[in-house]
Amino acid sequence: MENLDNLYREIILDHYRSPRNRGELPSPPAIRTEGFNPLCGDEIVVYLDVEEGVLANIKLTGHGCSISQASSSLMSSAVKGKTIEQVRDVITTFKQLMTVHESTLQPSGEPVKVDLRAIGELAALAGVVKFPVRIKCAMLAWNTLSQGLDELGSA
Amino acid sequence: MENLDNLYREIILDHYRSPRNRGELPSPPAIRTEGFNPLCGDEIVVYLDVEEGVLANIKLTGHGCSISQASSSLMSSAVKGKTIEQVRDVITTFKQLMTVHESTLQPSGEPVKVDLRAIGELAALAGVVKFPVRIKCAMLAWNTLSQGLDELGSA
Amino acid sequence: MSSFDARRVRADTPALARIINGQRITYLDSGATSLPPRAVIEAMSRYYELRHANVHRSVFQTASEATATYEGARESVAHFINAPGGAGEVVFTKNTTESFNLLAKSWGEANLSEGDVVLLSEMEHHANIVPWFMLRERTGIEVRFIPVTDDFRLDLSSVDELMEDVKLVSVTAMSNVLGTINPVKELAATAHAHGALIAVDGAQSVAHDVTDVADLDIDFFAFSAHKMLGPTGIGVFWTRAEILDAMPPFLGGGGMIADVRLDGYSCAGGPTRFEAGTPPIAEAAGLGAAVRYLEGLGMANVAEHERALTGDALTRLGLEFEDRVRVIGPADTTHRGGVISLDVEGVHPHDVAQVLDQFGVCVRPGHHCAKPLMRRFSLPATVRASYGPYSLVRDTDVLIEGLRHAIEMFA
Amino acid sequence: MSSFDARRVRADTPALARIINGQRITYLDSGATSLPPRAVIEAMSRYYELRHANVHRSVFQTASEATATYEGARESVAHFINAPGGAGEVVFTKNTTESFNLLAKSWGEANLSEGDVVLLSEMEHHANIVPWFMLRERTGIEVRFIPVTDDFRLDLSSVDELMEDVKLVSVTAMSNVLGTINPVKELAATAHAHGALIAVDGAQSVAHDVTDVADLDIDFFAFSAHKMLGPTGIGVFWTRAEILDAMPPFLGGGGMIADVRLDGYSCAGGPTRFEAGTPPIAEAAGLGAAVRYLEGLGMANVAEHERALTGDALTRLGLEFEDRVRVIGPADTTHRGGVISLDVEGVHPHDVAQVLDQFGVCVRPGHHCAKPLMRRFSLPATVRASYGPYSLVRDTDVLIEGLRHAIEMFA
Ligand SMILES: Cc1ncc(COP(=O)(O)O)c(C=O)c1O
Ligand SMILES: Cc1ncc(COP(=O)(O)O)c(C=O)c1O
Repeated sequence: MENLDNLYREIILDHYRSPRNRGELPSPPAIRTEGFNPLCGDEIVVYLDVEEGVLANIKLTGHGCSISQASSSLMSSAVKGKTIEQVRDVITTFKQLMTVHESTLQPSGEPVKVDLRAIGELAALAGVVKFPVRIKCAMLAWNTLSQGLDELGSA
Repeated sequence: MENLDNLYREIILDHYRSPRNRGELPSPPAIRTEGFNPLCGDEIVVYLDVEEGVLANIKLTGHGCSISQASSSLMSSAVKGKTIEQVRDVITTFKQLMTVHESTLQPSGEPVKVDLRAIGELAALAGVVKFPVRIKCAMLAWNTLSQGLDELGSA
Repeated sequence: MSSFDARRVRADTPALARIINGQRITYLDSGATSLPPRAVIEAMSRYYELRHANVHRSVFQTASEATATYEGARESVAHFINAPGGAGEVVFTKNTTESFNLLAKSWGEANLSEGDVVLLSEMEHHANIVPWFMLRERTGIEVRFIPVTDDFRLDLSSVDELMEDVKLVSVTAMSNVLGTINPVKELAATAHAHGALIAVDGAQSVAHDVTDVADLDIDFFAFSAHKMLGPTGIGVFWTRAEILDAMPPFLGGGGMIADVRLDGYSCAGGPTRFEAGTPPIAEAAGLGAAVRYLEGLGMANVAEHERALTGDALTRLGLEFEDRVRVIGPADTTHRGGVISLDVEGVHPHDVAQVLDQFGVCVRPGHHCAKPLMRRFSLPATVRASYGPYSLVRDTDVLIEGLRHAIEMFA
Repeated sequence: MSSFDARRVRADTPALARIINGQRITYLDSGATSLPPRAVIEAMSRYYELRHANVHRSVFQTASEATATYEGARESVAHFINAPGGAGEVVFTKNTTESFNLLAKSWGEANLSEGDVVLLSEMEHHANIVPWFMLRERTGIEVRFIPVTDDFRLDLSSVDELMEDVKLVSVTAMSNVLGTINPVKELAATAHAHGALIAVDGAQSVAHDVTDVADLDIDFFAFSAHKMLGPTGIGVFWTRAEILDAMPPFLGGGGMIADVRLDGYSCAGGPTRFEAGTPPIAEAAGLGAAVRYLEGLGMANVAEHERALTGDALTRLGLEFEDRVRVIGPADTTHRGGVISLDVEGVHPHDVAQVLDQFGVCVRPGHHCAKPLMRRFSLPATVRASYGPYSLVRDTDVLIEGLRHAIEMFA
């Protein structure tokens, strides 16, 4: 069960049971972006309020497994109040965290070291990479956030 | 090579080299029927002159392997001058000859004994049944003849 | 149960010796794919080791043997489902899904037009939905659904209304989510009474009970070898000879033609018209062996065995978890097979399956390719456990232990 | 030839130990299907014995492994043909024939309309003819043929005329009857210069020489595992990602959808959009092993080995039989592979093959699914001998001995 405890760390279960930043924002002005994982049915909606280059507020709705829900809750805490540039950095770091071990499946990719201390609570999700099929659960919110920022850029 | 000699008996090679009743008949009045084996490309055309219930004349054209050619030549000799009823009997007997051993492949069919002495030269084709894929070569002319008689019946 | 012994089946099945996370595997995913016995695996290895050759069109020894193997499998399948017209009615496809596409594109496009209705049910697998939606786009047919009742059965209360303008009824013999076994024979009678034909999805039923297409009096039947202890890569499409003979070709290429000229082509007759290209020969050898193996077990015995397992599991799940675990499917074994979908309160199916994996338990979380049905019951997904002839009560024990652990973890 | 040793390949291939009519088998039918090495057979057995499960959509251990096996095969194939966009461009089908049907029905129906021309050649296999005839029936496109010269080459003398209104050129890399290797790279340049795309039938070429779809600069490529030491039941369709992404679905069902509702559906992206239903998972394991095996041999070594065999055979057939045996194909090994079609004077191909069978020689008599080509040369059939990486000069010895016997017998 050691592996399992590594996946379902207490922080993750806590964010799953009590998700942060849950809810909606009036859109517009908020940017509303939907994410969908057709394989497991997980759905997420991300609302972003951006003011003067800062992600002033973020809210999430949707449903899915503990990993996707906890990941979105952890994400919202990690990015709220940051500048868009900082948010993009966090996204990049998180994507690296999620690909470190995937590289054992796809031998082409170079493993990248991520400094776990630098990412705070997000580090709790590091155990997910040992469960390759769950990586996409963890990534759903982040991909949706990326997409929202892209829409913002092109708006 | 024993098996092979059993397949390519001297009579068969003789009928292959010097096919009997080769040629065409004016049609009408003759019945003209085409036979075709899509798998190996063998083709045959059978011309039948029927007068007062008797197969007065039969001619064949086409091309194919030694077995299909010899079988058609042997067939023409066996049925020429016979009444339609007698021709149908010969066809039935020949079909039985060709299914005796096929039954070892398809365990559902009951083997039927054919009296080899009663069928004359046709008995030379008995070796074909040991080569299941060649049975359809031997049968081509006969199936075409059957079809011709059916057309006659329905005309 | 006569000579049937699930432990013997288990001993015949190499994949059941696998150790997962330190524990013997508990395979409860036979509804997705089944684990083949050694006899099936060896039939294919032996084929490749001794007599591999392309079928038809050749005279050499191994080619004849390969052809006999391939055509022999057709005979075996015809016997297994009691095809009234024998082997000549059995078409080999790649899976159930292709069989339905063949039905929709060949028979459907030739026989259905705008205004005609194809009647499906809300519990169909996508394999028996999407091909009809695609046909609808091309021809303007209507696709209608038999509703599913709250107790997980087909709602046939207004069947006469449903049957209006229906040219084809196409339903599953057994739901791959609910376990519900549908009244196929009655539906066939209804369809025929309304001048419609009936197609049946046998993917879930064929490995778990006796199939008799003649007795059911149905018109089309589709299933996959991999769900009946056979290999991947081969499926079956069956229809009555007179229907098959009138169906236009589906895929074009070698083997399915009578002639090809620069200006056109003509088609071969029989099942080969629908088998373009080199067919799944080794897979047919495997399917033939699977059919023989299942006939050796006796399908009635298999059905009885799985019914007992299912009944036991339903009872114990109820006693153990009460309302914390809801069974999405009929509550007892009446007209119900060994597929048990679960909704665990407060634990997402993905997480349930993840925890169960730590116990070596293989179950499937998800929508099971039946999204309309999931919407009907407002569920994004379920966790599905499904039995096979090698399943034992011990498998249910481990399942229950794992579920207990999952519930505790997320409490 | 570095480390390549055909005798080692032979020792790896169990089916070559077979005794036929008292003699060791002489397998000269690799053009029809090839004999897999032990590594391929065992990859499939091991898959079924250890990790069989349905792919995608599950979290348990063996399902992840099955998925990794299946997707890993996609990676291997992408590497083997040097797909510029990697595994995401590789679609698994059931065989080359299905790949061409996919091309014609999905890409063709979406991109071609009345008046558009698809340019084939007279030496195409039915797999690359019949799907276009079927498309012609539905859309009114024109199907045009590049003629074949008397010395068995594509007649490109009036290529500009031929290219008029052409939207797609679809040709074989190597003829399965003549052995002719076509100038695919030049044809690709011509096609693109005329604003057309080019599809290539790699069924015969892929197991016998290096394939580099990026260097050839082609747009579509199709082949079958069973002709490259792999299993039956799986084929490949490759196209560039930007083309694939724009292609509408082909077969409908599970796996290829993003969502299904009672009123419609939406499709998944990538190769899975074209892989409806349970895919050939064990077959992908076998194909992956075949690719690794061939890469171990080195495709350039295989090509050199077979070229040597072919050159030797052409010379000796000429010396031995002079005009009694005519080679239907190029007379030397320039742009020519190891497929040798023979016309034996006075002996029907069926009879030649029958006599050869008594010597344990496996050759194929018939039209080889290339009837337009047979008509072009006024032949009902040929006897075809074809080499593989396990072939030896000894095989040619037995072939010649058998031919001598056949000629005597029918003299
Ligand atoms: C050139 C060519 N194309 C296509 C095919 C068809 O391959 P398959 O039968 O595997 O679909 C073949 C094999 O017979 C071939 O030789
Ligand atoms: C009821 C039902 N129909 C169809 C299918 C599709 O079978 P396959 O994936 O083998 O085509 C399945 C299996 O998932 C099924 O359970």
